[in-house]
Amino acid sequence: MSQKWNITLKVSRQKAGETPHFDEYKMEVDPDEYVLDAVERVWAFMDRSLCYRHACHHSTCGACGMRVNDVEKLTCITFIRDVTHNAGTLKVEPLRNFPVISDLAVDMGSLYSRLEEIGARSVLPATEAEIENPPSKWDPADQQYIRLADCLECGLCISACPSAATSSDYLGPAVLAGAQANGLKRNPELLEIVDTEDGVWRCHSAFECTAVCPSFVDPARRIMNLRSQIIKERFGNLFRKA
Amino acid sequence: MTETTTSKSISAPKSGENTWLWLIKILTGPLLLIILAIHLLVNHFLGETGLLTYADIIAYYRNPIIPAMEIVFLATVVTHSLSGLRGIILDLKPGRDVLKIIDWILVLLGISAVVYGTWLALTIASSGA
Amino acid sequence: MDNNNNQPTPGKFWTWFNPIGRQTGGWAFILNRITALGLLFYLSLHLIVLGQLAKGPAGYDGFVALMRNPISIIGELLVVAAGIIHGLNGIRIFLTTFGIGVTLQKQLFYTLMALALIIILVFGLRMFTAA
Amino acid sequence: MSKPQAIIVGAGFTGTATAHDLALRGFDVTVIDRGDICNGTSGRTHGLLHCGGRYAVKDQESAIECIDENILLRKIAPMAIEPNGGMFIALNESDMQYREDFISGCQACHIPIDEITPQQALALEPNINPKLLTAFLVPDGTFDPLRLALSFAASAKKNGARFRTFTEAKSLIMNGKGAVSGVNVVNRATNQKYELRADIVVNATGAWAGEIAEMAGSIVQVKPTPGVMVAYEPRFVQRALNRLNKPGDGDIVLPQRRMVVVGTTSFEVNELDYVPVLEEHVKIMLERGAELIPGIKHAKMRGKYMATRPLIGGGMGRGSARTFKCFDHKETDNVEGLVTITGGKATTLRAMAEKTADVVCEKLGIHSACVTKDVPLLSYRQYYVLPN
Repeated sequence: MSQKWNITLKVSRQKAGETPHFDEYKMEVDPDEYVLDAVERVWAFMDRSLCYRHACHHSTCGACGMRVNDVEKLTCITFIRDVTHNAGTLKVEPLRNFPVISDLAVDMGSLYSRLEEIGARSVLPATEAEIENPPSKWDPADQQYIRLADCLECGLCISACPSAATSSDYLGPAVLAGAQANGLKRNPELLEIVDTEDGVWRCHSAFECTAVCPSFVDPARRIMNLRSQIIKERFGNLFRKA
Repeated sequence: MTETTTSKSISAPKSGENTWLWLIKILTGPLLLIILAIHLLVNHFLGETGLLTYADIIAYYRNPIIPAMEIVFLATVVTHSLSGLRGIILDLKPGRDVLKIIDWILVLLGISAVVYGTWLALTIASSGA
Repeated sequence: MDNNNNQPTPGKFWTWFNPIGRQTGGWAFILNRITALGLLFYLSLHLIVLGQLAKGPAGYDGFVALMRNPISIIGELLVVAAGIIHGLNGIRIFLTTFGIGVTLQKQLFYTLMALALIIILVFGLRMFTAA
Repeated sequence: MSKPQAIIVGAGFTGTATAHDLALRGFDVTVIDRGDICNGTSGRTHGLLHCGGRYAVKDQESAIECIDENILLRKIAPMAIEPNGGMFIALNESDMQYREDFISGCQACHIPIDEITPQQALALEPNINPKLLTAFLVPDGTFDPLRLALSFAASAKKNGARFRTFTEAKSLIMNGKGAVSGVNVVNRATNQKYELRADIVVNATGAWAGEIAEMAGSIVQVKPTPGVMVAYEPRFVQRALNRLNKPGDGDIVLPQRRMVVVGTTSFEVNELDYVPVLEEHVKIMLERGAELIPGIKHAKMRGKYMATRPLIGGGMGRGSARTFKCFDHKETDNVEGLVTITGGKATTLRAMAEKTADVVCEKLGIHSACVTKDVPLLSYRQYYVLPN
């Protein structure tokens, strides 16, 4: 157990129809706790009116994305130690680019419905999972392994993306990454969805999505790869027609 | 207060900033970088002080490659910058009709800039002849 | 007042330029967009000014003489710097787009910007000494 | 007569699954929760889709529930499940002594198991403790807790159920004749207070079931028993890894996305709304986890958390049965209109819902059979896509 810290938690508050404002909560924390623990304690002991989303508390569900000191974080795995200091403040705001339900809780319906529309897979064969250090040789039995995809659908990338801030039509990093994982070869119908001004070409290489992604998806790399796939497809079609 | 956002179906392409338009933008980039380097070096490092006076420029334009290069430079820079501008405008989510008008304006702007520049380059080149 | 409840809107275009909370690639994006808009503005001015050339030596040399004060030179240097930054940053975008150096985009950005700084210094020296 | 109306308090596993079941049986269902879906115990579940092997010796009733539901869930909710099986490994003599009981227990519960040699086990899972003495392959699985619940919620929504999240039950409305006829709620997102009325109120608040029952003057004997879990990177194993022995602390390691989760411990608390993650329990997870997978000792910790199991009935901690119970408060405390479902495990959520819906239907004199066994669930994303 480490030395306790006294911090000020600045929480963005907003009930329906209100303008957001900050409420401050002074609290004692263990620096090795997570930001979500601090938020949860505000609700449990200090202010029962606080609304926020959370479920798994270990980075598999993607519910607890928030902006912590202006940077998108999955709060359940963000150590307080890494984002503030003793006697410091911790500013917690809802993700950007999603309608706020209340306080820190946002409605991610737009992300989920787009992921659904492009048919992003929530589970996929382990052999396709792009594991960083894959076993040198997949066991034949591995071919049948199904695993949950890396993308937690947490929306951090969409909150961080500068292009997504002004255009609600932009599909956004998570959706494009899902399309890339599906592959254009296997899903040719995706070509007309991603090869548009609201698709891959709306990305301006800010790489903010990859910088904030808590789960190894690396959306920027996937968007770049999707571009290559599209260019290949388009040139291929050109020659096929000719 | 848990109305779900109405599922907004993925919008159909407006007018396609698609592969081709985008390839034009990205491929003119490196081309520009090369011509811009020449342009800057010539303007600032040629001779003692670079090209500063009217006479310098006229003399420089006497070589027919130069006006040709400047015209290519202009056409490339106009293409790159206007397609870039269109990209920025698209970030602002213009409506389909507005975008159509913007497209026409951009095309007209681009053509007139290139025509004007070509006329200018040829005028300068011929005034030295 | 954020009356559209935190949703994307064209009115938030200023957030493009907000560096708070952004990381390397985001700064690159900001630089790229500012220099793009700056260069576009300069390009239009440049074309108009060069029109003076068609009017013969008097008009143009008069204008050039007008531009030989330090403030104008700083302005000109800013344009050159914008061009260099935008151009070198473009290399990063070009390469990563075609799948080269995607995982090294941060290092790529810092290297290119260091290069840009050197080139800008050389140009700056030249422009002030030529004056 | 219009549809019978039901309010379900709690949008965790039992709440969403009961909503799905009741909606299929023609109920007009409203689910309320003071937070979003799965904000309590359900969301933080370990995520083991039990095959029952863990309970096959001591608690065969639970074990049989598990294997039956395991097979069903794989079929109806494939989008939330990693169906990669599991492995029980023995590491010492005490484990080996448990072997016989395990085999006969699994046979009694019809759990298909397959004993393999340590070499075979290591070929399948190279990162497990190489000193293992024997191993069994079992049909375990792993699920994503939130997505499993959302799948039930989405399917319920499609059949007309409404979800009022961030809506807290403040009190139960009594009709003056000792019967519950609705819930006074407050929408925490708008601070709006209003009444919801229904023919039946289902208390699906798990570890918090006592608090809701108390609003009607009823008592539910539920013993909230938190346990600590710790996630480590990377994904050391592809299968759920169990210690071949009596259920104990830190004897399960689950793969989840790019990590493994070691769980769990067992302690008792009074304050339910915030339970601290005890450092000494985190240490136990590290030690016990490293026994199963030595690599964990130097692995990067990704998250530490806890969830509060709702244990029912007698017994202490590990001794209590892991089965579930549906209380008709008419029978227990003569309070009409209120049913409480609690206990159980995530794996048995559908069965818990079936049982609850059966009780509700019987109470309201509705003859309608459960069909959830055969209805594939919608994609969890449909929960957000479908209108409320």
